[in-house]
Amino acid sequence: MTTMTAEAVKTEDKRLFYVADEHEHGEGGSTLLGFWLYLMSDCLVFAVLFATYGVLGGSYAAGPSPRDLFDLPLVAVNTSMLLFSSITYGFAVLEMQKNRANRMLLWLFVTMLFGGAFLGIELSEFAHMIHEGATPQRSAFLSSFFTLVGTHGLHVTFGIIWMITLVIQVWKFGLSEANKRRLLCLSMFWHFLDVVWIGVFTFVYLMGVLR
Amino acid sequence: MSTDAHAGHDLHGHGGDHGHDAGHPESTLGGYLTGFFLSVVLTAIPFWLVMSGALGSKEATAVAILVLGAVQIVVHMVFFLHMTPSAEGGWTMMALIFTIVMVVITLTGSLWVMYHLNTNMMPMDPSQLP
Amino acid sequence: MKRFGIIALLPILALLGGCNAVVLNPSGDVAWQQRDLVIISTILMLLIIIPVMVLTAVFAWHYRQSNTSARYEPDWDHSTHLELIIWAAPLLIIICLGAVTWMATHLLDPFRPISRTAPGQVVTHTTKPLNVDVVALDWKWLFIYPDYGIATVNEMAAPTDQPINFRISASSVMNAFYVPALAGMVYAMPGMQTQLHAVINKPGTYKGFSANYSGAGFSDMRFDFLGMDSAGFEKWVSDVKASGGGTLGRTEYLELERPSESVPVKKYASVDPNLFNLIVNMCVQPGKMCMHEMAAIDAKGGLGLAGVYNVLPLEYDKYERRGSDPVVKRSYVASVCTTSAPMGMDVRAADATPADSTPLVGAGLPKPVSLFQSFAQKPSNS
Amino acid sequence: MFENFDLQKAIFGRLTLESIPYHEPILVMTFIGVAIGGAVVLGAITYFKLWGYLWREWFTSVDHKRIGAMYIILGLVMLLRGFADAIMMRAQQAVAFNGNEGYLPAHHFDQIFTAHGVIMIFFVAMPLVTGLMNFVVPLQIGARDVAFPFLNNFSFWMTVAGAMLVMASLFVGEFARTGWLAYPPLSDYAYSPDVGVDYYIWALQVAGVGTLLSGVNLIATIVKMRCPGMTMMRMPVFTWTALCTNILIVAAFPVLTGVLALLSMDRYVGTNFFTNDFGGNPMMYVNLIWIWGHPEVYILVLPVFGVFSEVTATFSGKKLFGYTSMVYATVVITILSYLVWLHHFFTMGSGASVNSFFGITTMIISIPTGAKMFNWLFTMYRGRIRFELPMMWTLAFMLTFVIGGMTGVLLAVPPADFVLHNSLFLIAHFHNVIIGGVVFGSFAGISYWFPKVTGFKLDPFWGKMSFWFWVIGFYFAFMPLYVLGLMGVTRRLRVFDDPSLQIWFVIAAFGAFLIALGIGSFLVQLAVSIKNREKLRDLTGDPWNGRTLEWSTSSPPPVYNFAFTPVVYDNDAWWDMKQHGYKRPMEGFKPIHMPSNTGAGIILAGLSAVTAFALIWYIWWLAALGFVSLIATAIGHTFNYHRSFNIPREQIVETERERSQELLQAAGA
Repeated sequence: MTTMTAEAVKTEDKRLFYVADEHEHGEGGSTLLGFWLYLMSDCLVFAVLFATYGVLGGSYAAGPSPRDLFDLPLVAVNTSMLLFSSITYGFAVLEMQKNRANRMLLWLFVTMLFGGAFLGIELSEFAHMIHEGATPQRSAFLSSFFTLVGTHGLHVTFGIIWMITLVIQVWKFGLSEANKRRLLCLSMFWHFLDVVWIGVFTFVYLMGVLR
Repeated sequence: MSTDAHAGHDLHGHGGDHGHDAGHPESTLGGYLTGFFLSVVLTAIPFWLVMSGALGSKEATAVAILVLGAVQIVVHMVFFLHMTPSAEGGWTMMALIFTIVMVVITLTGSLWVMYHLNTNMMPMDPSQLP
Repeated sequence: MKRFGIIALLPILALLGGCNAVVLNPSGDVAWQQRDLVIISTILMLLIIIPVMVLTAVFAWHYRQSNTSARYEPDWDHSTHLELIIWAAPLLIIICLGAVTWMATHLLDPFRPISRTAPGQVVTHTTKPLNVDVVALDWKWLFIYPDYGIATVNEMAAPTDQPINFRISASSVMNAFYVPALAGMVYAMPGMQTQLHAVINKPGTYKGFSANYSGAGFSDMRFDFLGMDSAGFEKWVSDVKASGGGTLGRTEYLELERPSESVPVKKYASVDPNLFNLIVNMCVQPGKMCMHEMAAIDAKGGLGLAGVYNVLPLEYDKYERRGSDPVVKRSYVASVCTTSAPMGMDVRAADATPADSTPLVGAGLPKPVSLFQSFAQKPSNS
Repeated sequence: MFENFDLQKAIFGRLTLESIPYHEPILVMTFIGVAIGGAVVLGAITYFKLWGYLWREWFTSVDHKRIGAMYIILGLVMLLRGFADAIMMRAQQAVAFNGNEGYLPAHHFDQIFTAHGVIMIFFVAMPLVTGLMNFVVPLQIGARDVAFPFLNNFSFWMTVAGAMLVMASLFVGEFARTGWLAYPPLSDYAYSPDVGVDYYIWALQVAGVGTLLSGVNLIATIVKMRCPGMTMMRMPVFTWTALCTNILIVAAFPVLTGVLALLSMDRYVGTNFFTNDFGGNPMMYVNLIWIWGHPEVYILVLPVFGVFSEVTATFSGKKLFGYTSMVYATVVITILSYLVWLHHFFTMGSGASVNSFFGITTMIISIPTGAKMFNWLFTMYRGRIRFELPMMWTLAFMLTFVIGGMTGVLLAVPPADFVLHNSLFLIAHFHNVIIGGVVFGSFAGISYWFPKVTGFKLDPFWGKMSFWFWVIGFYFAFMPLYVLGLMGVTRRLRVFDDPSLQIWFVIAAFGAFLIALGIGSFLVQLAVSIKNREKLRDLTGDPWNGRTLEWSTSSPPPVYNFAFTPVVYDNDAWWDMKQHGYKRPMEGFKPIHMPSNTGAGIILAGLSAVTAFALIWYIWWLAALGFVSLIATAIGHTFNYHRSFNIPREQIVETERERSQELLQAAGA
């Protein structure tokens, strides 16, 4: 620090302590970083759920185990739905960068369809399990399974609600800066859910059937 | 660990303005398609491994699918989430690394602690009984 | 600042004066070693704490604004030597303390059988320990002496200089078993078994209690721990046997474990030898599946979809005992082939239902109704 | 199915007239007191026609300075509630001997210690430190507001909503009777079927959302909005500690959210995470909640470390000694605080290897903390120390905190913890660090930045009264608890059988009484200062001869903080400016773009509170309605495109001219 001060004294008269000609900077410069930080905190919510599943996932309470319940081909189909929705969202972002609002909306719509299909498959899987008596109340394993997978599903649901909101926004106000920023945030959210799903199908479904 | 890295890294400050330059990197069609192709492959292999039991031993399959899962996460991070060390002045990457550290601590810490608690205290072994 | 310093010291002086600070003057060898550790660590830390406190006072006084003769260097903000000392001094102390901690933690682990009953008194293979099984109930303590076949409530005795092996569990919620004069505390948790190994060296009556809050009757959840010479202990055992307290079997236990406060000392002349294991495995009530059985089934991959409705043997009677209803009413299958007659007991579920089911709800609140029940309830008003 | 339909239950859930504890005289008196007090306040606001002003200028404000001030007011109000609980406990424990049951039945006493802990941590300490960070950080980094001003307003009101829920539990239903961390199985539905734990869960969930978002907000602010020249290693230490604190918030609070969500699943849906049967594992809850719980302690204490750094440097008239090591110490503490959680349950039985690992990592934290202590010490060395109120609090902290630190390390030695855990020694320890650290630090911060917030200093006489009452009261209240802990007395006991303990409890109660006088003196200090505000006026904006940027602007700062964004060359930026002949720019002003106020935050938080209340009382229709309105309002808010405005040039010119006059007046006086 001392050398810095000495150097500073020499250049003293050149020092300007304020920005004289400040140019206007747009809003939302921090939004993407802020949203990323939120996603990181969401990661930790999932970490808690994964840890709980890791600890309780073997407590079947003399009830069914993953092998009795999980239908891997169905999970594979479900996974592909999410993957397709990812790439279609990617296409939407590409159209957005080219400022083609209508095409963007089309891809967003396709993404919603895939997202909806994912949710539908997941709900039917849950319904099937509950119908067979494997309810979340049956054992600690099922409690943690339903909660972990259900929380992911809840995120997808909110993603779709958000997507609908953005469709209306873009339809009404066009691809404004604010809407582009929101689309990019949702893009992060959507791809983030993919990443969580990789953890789910690896750690819950595949490892569960292996166990 | 990650935060002290910022300390050295960011010595030049943000000079004048706040992240005009360091926004979201432009996405490309090629990037998305590569990512998609890789993740399809990386999803298909573990499903196939488990459903066919091709590797024989459970342990080997488990390790293989965990590794493939980790690789796929990296693929998604790079091609879909556009993680680069330079985005947002490195702060997103920093946050990610920090989060990974925290997630690892939470997961492994919990599993380690709970394993010890359970083996010490939970009735597990039937031979405990007279 | 002077005034301040003196006031800060007052309570410490009072502390040094000593009262019956049982933690600093315990009567069991384990607690004694733990006390030594408290003192050693404190002294190690005082090595750095006292200079810091003195320097704080001295600097604050010497460099006060009105003392213009003191040196003033407004830009002095770095000294590599000082910084080295600043980081190194606490580091050295922590290295010492860490080494002490590592050894002491392993040596004084409550799960580890003690290797000496007093300094120099090594425990040999021939030393026969006293086994005591402790159960924290709502809100009293049950002590089972498997070697003598007796049990007591809210009173425990042990012969001096003989290792005591505790196995500790609880019936409903978490408690902590703590006799400060004897050894450190260990949690007592339902469905789990913790251990404590200790020894009492001086005869006397010591206090024991729960150190983890467990509900309304927690404050009165105390017992007397009696340290006795071996003759006295034998006499105490025969007194218990002669007390005419009857047998503590499964039915009696289920009655005993119901919540009650400020329970007087009770003595049982005999006890079901299997009782503690049943308590730990939460299958005292006949017809319940024992935890270890469940663990064994789970280790083999559960009972599959066939076991889905097999929930009656799994549910503890907790709701009834606290006066609440389960969040979800389950459908039951009364029996299932794989777990018939667990542990060779005949299934007499109906007989074992405790008689008194007075609800324990708070402050005039009605019995709560849950999400899944609210529409299925019988109308109370309309 | 409709013959079973119960209309009253459908409409009111489990809320009945019986839920209002009118048969408990203490609560009825409290209610009457609160009702009268509330009526007086509301009446006064109505009489003076302040509602419009409060709504426009404060409740809907997105100005970080006002939100910061409101956080601190919230913290102080809740301090009164939390302290009322404390003094009731002290009184009960001082009399409940020799068969005397005291005046509190178990049902009431158990709620009181739970509420005391929850309120003091979540609704006193958290708002105080968040308020300080909110107010100070943007000023210190030369920014005009935080990164997300609306979110800031929303976070604040979510914290208020959580506090309101806890307060509501006093008069409608009851609070949890489980201890402040609500360990299952006791907190599970089977053993606590009443609304208490639900109040606990939802109050913390609602407030937790606010805390988390405010954490995200402040990180983004510090990362993105520093003024030119302010590199990471030129940030004031308070900003550094704020950054690390908020990183901890963002990393720790999700864990709390997660674990409480699991507990509420157990309670509402009947899952088996933490139950005794069906494979549940209550130890997992203990494990998870402490993964949040330990970093939480550092979330509270790191910002006040920052306060003490600022105060020590300012009042010693000296650069902070060892800035770099201070920063690294903060960062190291941030990381390490994640690796120590098990020391809160050494006695649970995880065995020697796990215990010693966590014991030793805990001890390692004391190394950077010790380094900080030495840094403050050597900042005073060769300084010119002015014993103003903030500095007095700092010295009291340094002398008190080392004792708490020492007992903390002692508790980190597992075998020592076996005899001290859950005892009053532990209680004395954490009050020693939380009062000696967080509370003293908050008071130091409040008295240090008060002139910046309001434009006038706090009255020194009553401040010193408050200081001495607090400090002496603290020693009287908590040193006896150390002694009692060594006598083997555990926490949360309502009655005692050993009469020899009574004297210590009486001394502790006396100490609590002194602290009450301290709090009273603080309130008098506020009143006297407001009355004498003209005499205490700070015209310079720099009443303490400060070192960091917040002192370069007027007191209180204009809504835009800085007419021109500052450029800094040193980590004591304002000191450096003063040394190098900084001249305030007088011309060339431009319109400043600022965010507009919005009522969306308070509405969203209100809806959250309603939803939470409905969930607590099983009023399902209201919960559904509240939740749907919540989502709808949030979506509706995205359609609000009137989020900012320009402060016209003339207004800035006028404000800056007034500032020049004040400066002239100050120079003349």
